[in-house]
Amino acid sequence: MKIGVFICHCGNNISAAVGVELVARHALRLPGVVCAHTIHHACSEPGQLLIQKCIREKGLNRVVIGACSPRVHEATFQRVLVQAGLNPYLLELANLREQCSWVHEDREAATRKAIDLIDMAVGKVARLQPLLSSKVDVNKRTLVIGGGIAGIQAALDVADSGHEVVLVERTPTIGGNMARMDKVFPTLDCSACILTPKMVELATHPNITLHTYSEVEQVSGFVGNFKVQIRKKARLVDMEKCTGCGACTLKCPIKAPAEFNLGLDKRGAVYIPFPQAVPHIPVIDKSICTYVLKKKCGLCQKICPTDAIAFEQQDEVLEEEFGAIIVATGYELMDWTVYGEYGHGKYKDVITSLQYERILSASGPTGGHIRRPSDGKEPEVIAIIACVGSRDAAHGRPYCSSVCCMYSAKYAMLTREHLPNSRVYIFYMDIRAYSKMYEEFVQRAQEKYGANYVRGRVSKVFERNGRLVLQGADTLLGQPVELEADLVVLAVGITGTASTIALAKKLNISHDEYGFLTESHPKLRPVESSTPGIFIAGACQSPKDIPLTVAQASSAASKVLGLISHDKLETSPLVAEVNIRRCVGCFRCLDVCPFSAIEEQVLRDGSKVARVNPALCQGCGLCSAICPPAAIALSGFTDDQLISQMEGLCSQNPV
Amino acid sequence: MSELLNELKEKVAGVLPKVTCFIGYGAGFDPLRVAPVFIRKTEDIDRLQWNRFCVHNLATYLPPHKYPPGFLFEADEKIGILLKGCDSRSVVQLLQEGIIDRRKLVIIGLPCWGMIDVTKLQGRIDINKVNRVELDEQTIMVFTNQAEVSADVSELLYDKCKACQHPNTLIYDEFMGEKRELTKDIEPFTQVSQLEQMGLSARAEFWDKQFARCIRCKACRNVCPLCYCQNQCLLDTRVPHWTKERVDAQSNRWFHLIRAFHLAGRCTDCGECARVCPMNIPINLLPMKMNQELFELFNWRAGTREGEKPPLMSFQLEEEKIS
Amino acid sequence: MNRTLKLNQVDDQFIKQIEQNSGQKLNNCYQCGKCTAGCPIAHSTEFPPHKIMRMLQLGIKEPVLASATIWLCLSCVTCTARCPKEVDLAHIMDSLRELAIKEGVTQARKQPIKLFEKLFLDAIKQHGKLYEMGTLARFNLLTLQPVKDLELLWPLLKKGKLKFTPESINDLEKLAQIFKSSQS
Amino acid sequence: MMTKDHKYRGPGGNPYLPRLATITKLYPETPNIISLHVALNDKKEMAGFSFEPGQVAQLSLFGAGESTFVINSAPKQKDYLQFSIMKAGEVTSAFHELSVGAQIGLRGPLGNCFPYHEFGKKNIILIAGGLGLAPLRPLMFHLLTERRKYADITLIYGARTPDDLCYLSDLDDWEDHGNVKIIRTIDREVPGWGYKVGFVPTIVSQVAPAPKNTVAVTCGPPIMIKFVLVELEKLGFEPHQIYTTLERRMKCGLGLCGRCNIGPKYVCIDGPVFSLAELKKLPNEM
Amino acid sequence: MPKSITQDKLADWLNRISQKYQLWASQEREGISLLSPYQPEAGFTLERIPQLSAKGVLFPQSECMLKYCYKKDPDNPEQTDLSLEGVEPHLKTVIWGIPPCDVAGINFFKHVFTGSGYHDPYFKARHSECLIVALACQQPETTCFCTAVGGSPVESPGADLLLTRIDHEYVVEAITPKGAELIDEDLFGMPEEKILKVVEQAKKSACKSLEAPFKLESLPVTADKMLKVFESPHWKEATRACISCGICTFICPTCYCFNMADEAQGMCGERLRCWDACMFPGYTLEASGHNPRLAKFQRYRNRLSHKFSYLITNNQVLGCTGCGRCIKECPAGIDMRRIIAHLLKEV
Amino acid sequence: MQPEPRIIGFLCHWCSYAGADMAGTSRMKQPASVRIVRLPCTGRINPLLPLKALMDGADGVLISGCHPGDCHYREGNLYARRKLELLHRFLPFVGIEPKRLRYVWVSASEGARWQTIVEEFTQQVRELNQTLEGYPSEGGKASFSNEDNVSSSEDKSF
Repeated sequence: MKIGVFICHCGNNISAAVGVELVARHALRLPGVVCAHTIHHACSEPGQLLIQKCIREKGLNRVVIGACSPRVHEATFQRVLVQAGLNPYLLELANLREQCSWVHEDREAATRKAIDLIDMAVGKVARLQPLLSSKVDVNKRTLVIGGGIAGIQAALDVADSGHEVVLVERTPTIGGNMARMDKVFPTLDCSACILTPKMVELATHPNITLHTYSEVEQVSGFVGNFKVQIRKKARLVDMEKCTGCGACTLKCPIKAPAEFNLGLDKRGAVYIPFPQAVPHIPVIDKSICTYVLKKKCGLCQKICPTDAIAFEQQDEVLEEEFGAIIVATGYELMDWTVYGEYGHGKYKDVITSLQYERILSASGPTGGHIRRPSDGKEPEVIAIIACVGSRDAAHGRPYCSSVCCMYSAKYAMLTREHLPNSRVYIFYMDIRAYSKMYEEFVQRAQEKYGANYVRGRVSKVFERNGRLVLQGADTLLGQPVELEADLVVLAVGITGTASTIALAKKLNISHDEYGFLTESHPKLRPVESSTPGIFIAGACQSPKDIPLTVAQASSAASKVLGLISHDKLETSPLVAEVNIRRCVGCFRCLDVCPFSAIEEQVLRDGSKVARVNPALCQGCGLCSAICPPAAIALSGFTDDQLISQMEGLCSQNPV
Repeated sequence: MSELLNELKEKVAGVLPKVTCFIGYGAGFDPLRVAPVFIRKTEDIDRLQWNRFCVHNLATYLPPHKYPPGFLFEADEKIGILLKGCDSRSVVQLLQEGIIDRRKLVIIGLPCWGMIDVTKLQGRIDINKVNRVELDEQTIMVFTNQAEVSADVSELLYDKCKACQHPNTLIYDEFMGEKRELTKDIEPFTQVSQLEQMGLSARAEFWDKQFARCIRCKACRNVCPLCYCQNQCLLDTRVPHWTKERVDAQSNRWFHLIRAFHLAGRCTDCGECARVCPMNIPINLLPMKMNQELFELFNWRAGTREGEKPPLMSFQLEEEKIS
Repeated sequence: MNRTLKLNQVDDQFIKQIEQNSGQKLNNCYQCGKCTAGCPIAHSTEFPPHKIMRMLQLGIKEPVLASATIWLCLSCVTCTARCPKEVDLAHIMDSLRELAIKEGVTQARKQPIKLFEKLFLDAIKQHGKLYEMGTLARFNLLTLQPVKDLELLWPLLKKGKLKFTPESINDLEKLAQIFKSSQS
Repeated sequence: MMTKDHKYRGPGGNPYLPRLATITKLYPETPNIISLHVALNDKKEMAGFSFEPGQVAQLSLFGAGESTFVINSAPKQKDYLQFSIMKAGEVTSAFHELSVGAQIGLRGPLGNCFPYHEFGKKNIILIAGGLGLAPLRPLMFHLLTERRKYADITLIYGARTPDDLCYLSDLDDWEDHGNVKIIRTIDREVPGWGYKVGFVPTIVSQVAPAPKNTVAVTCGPPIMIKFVLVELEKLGFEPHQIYTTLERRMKCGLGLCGRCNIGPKYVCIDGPVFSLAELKKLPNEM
Repeated sequence: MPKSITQDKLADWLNRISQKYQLWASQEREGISLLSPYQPEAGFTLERIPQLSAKGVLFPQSECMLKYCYKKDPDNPEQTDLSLEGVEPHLKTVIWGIPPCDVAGINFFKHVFTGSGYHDPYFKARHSECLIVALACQQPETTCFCTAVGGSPVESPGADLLLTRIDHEYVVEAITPKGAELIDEDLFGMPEEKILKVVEQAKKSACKSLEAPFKLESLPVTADKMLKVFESPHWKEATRACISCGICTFICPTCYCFNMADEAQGMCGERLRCWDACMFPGYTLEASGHNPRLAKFQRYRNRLSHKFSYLITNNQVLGCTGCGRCIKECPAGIDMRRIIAHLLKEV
Repeated sequence: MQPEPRIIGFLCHWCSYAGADMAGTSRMKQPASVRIVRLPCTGRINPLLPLKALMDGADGVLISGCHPGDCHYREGNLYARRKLELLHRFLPFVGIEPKRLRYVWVSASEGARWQTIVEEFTQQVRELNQTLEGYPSEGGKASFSNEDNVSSSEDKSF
């Protein structure tokens, strides 16, 4: 063991408060220390060269540097070791600046502490072992899950940089919720006008493979090397042959509520979800098609000019490999029927915001004319109730859905444009219009479009004389109010989806209780999931409007590009390692590992022990803290090293 | 008692064809003691005993980790076992930890009225010279060549039995006799509270004295059904160097603290560690204190609810009782 | 006032009238309350200014016209000066007073306010500035409460805040012109 | 054979006390084996230190502990003793961290030795695996000093991979200058390996040395020894023709601490060298 | 000639001994009797056999064998010097009031640690300056079987003094001259003739009360027989309940296995020898992971074979004094008497 | 004057160690009492580590991690909280003053909070040291000193 100790003056940042010469002299008394020097600036070139010279000349095999925080220069000094031919993990830094000289005034006390810190570092460094980071190949393909605007944007960004992308969409078409929208705030431009070109671009992009009507079934592997099983559900329509003429959809005698229009109208058993759908190819709903169920009908098959109806088609499971995954599974509206007070689905004219989007949409069930569902009449008074399923702890939705304020204002404007004589009332709690041009948008709704904002939640909606009566309050006035309305639009809160939760389990990424995916760090790693190599974009992470969704999607794409720009990934060697001789197979480590990095391994004698997948391990050390026989150790922070570090403090001679 | 014993023998005779070995109690070296027996043949069933001395927690023989397959049982052996209420907690805990396989276990359960702590007779009579014992529900008469003494059974019960919370086997395939109802609520952690009436330094001194006696025979660890690390026990290793070789109060204390922390949330209060201690150190108090705190913090009692995650293996973002 | 307010029965006419008379968009008010926060009389009135605004937005007519607020308003214009949405609230108050007078919504209780206004304006007309002593004395006598506020007399005098004799501005001519033009 | 009166007395007559020694040279033998040259600090003691092939010594690294290693330098080598240490437990790992000049403790020589004086005029076949060559190395040196006394000498030496073979230069030397037939083998085929491939016992059966007028000495991992013994007996070797050295966990090296026994025999004082005939008399407790 | 001392004077006697010697006597602690350094205020007891045998006085559970110190000169940091210091204990000791089976244990140690092989200097130093006062055992416990292994409850060769209690009086026989020196005339009297007769009587009945659980033939035959039953399935059968703890070995008067380990404190430290137990699974575990005695029956077999065979072969001494502690304290109720008896019947 | 107490700090790398650095960067003066052991996460803390520190003679142990919910590893500190709370409650049972152990949450931006915590905790430990209250044992205190603590006393009982 040959330990070299280097104490940095850091100009006089350290030496002003710490007797660095004394500390260096003390270090020479410690076991294994063969040289100790002070350096003016250890991080400077001369400083680095001195350290390297000592390593070479004295044959040092461990290095302690007393300087600034390891958060500042650990990487610098690790490189110094590497350049001198030493393993970079044989280094221990003692923080003599941030945690000593800068915070202590009493020179003697600071020097004594510095000596202790060096004792501890020497204690620990003596137990350090060389560590080798392993390298894994990086697969350059990217999987994007979800074909809404987030998925589309992310896929295009990655594909545009020349990398291969596979996009998997659960429904028969891409477009997601944005495709349902009529106009979008804050500019009120047409959603379809900005979205459909992107959809087409995606479908025709040479680097993108699109799997609609498909689901991710199983995911294994780790960053750079994911293996994914994708189930392509049988459309029963041959995508090669079909020209998308839509003749079949017109002939189909079966009718079912149209998902795309949220049940506001019906579609056939063979249908194209909406006119701009991509791919523009029908799908047959196996659950209602009488041919599928009873082998009767088959009209579509008869009428199809290209013989594209393929009842014999089976689900197909693809096995693909990817280096990175972007999850962009979007959102749903929460189940508002828990609000019995709002009519429980009893009143046809109490509708959700997304339904209203369809009613407003020119391609929607009413052809863009505002007519209420019950009798098709134009409503005169339209009430919008905000925060239905948002900011409501009692219904388990304490968070803000963040877009309702904006689209409520949008509805007010669009409604007034469609029906200039209508009155629009918006029952709200607060207006959250924080982004660029948003506040102005809301103001415009009030000032230019005469939207009536009533601050207060509606307590009840009931029917009286054929009209819907809203019982509310005007908290600004401090008075209960009542409104008779013809159409009530609920600004229903946004929630994560059950299918996202199921997917999160497959991907082993974490999600919160509402079904939103959890980012790795709320501020600094907002698009990384908890699992390396898996990124998140859009409303599957939290309620989000379109601009933010697109921004996050591009951000996720850039993270992916950063990842796959490497041919090999170096995994940190500061990961847990199992000493299989000591492991007794209690698997407590497996239970607590937040990253599912631990698995069972069966030894030749049949006994089961734990094994760490170093590519998945993040090095938190929970496993080694819970392992009773200390069989699993976190490299760089083993019990042995920490004990030795503490003993360094407890057993050495004072000054 | 004798009725139960007969029922037990019948039950075991019924169970034996299904298992390769039945673990029960048999005669010990004197009338005050019993010893675990491993019944493999029908003719051995008569060796079984059931009396007020059957204190051993037989669950300790179950974890395959403790005894490598082939040395106590073969890997595929199905085992029958007699479990008292308190002992069954150990089995539940072992099942919870995934250490034993319920399918390879046939459990005979019964009600228990508490076991006699023969050391409580010491002082009234030399228990190492006893050659005859007469016992009924309430009274015990003990004879040596020179003396005899009679005592009230309820006074002689183990402390754990006096604080018994689970008089009936919690998990079983067959149950003998009628379940015993607890007549009143008993504070389960009395022994802990007694010690806590001392001041801080008095407590330190108390433990110093206790641990000074410890000879580190490791019987406390080895008898514990939850201590199944065996060879790999942290207390037997020098890398990492947690424990010191020297046997003195300081390092003995450390030895027992390590064990207590390894049992935190897992100890089922069977008290075997204290029972087997040849130096009469109340070692069970350390894990029992953990149990008390874990009960207060998380309403957790190890070995009473299979399938529930132990408190130190789980968390809440907002902890109800931790600020 | 605590009856449930029926939003459907909004007095559109009233809203239009006020908006026209004052030249203000009532919907521009977003109820931040800064008007009330700065209003010197807000503490002593049933409907502080922002609430008046809210009532106007909802077309609530009678209570507004009958409220003391519109009369107590000092026209100090702090509300207007500070409104982040540039609503000229003082102007709206004027319009409300006008409308109230026009519609005859003046209750007995409110008489002294009118009287006070008259006496106040008389003093200004006469001196070009306020003659506190004279105006107050006349007001108290005319409202048959001669000893009202008498306890304040000595402290105010001592501090030189009150003068027995009126002071006048220099160019009373011009003032007379202003009055004249405003009445025309 | 070594007699028991050749006892290690220790400083002050305390056989538990090591003599102080210095590491004079240190070099890697394989990726996890190092060889050390150790010289007693007392020059006189060093000069007077004599041992027989097969004997062991206890090396102390104070703070880490003491461990038993076979002395594998030539018995004639008087200025240092060589030991080879495989990284396995606490003590051996600590030894791997040492540098030249490090101070250690040494107790020895301990144990018995190979009965080479009974080997005269005989063919000698040495069979070793991995670091099992260490005990045979001093024996080989000794045999070569009196090469004419013995008939054919063959060494079958195997390891897992070419990297795990120890004392490579010695092997060449013995082959080139010592009139020793050397058969090298590794467990599994590796490109560029010009010698045999297969486990040592298999190679023994392939080479099939004739038992007549031959003694076999084998050392290596327990499992290798076990199967080599089987092979040798199959070839017709009598138990008294076969010698092996045993490894057991030892502490005191004096027959007192009581853990290295096989039946009534202690590996530390009655061994480590045993003939198969002796072993057969002992309870089967390998 | 035997002397006698009355019970009330024992404390005085002990106080006097403790002036000149380190005196070990039994003390009552937490319901067990423990041989401890004598402190007048703590008193003493002769009521029960001490929980642990007396071996710990001469062979302490942890004992410093040597101290070492690495020293560094800051001016020459690459050189580290080492100094060693052996620690040999020299202390005049009296062990007082132990039963003959424990004295037999010390005799056993003498054979093994200072016999024909290497001598143990630590034991030797302690033993050479140690006097033993034995107490005849008149009411053996249910686990006692000293007579079966060649001992006697009432005679104590190897002791320096032997006490026999008759009511409130203790008759003291000096076995060695050194022992006689412990008898201070003023505290002792001459026992009456009839008392001496009572002593004889009591001794006889004590011997009679002990039933031998097995009969041993000569030592070599025993050694041979035990070797022959090495492969008996009974070893496994009889030790199923064993929990592999160290109670039987630690409380045994003859178990002497030990471990040596260093404890460092900074640059200095000590080499300790601590009791070890062949019943621990890790006892023979090698660094390679190989364990020649992996199963508990193998360890138990080794322990009893050691006592009843190997020690006879190597040291001509039987490794059991019949104190019965291992039976009494076994957490699993294993009774070695039954096992020996069973095995001896197999051959 | 009594020497400054010696406190071992176990700090997670991501929040609290950065917070302590932050205090340094902002020159927030503190008593020179805490010697910090950097860990990746408080989840790495086996309760035996702080316990050993106390038994080996540290005057106090200060543990700090990310605020609950902010763990870099998602949940490490949440496990740690349970273990440390248990340790804290257990200490007095074996005669160790629980006030010698404190666990806190300090984020990377809370340099000032770290400073306050160090000041408070140091003061608390200073007060305990004055009475020598709740040391694990007398031997504990000594092992920090220069004394050659290698002992050979053998007052065992048998």
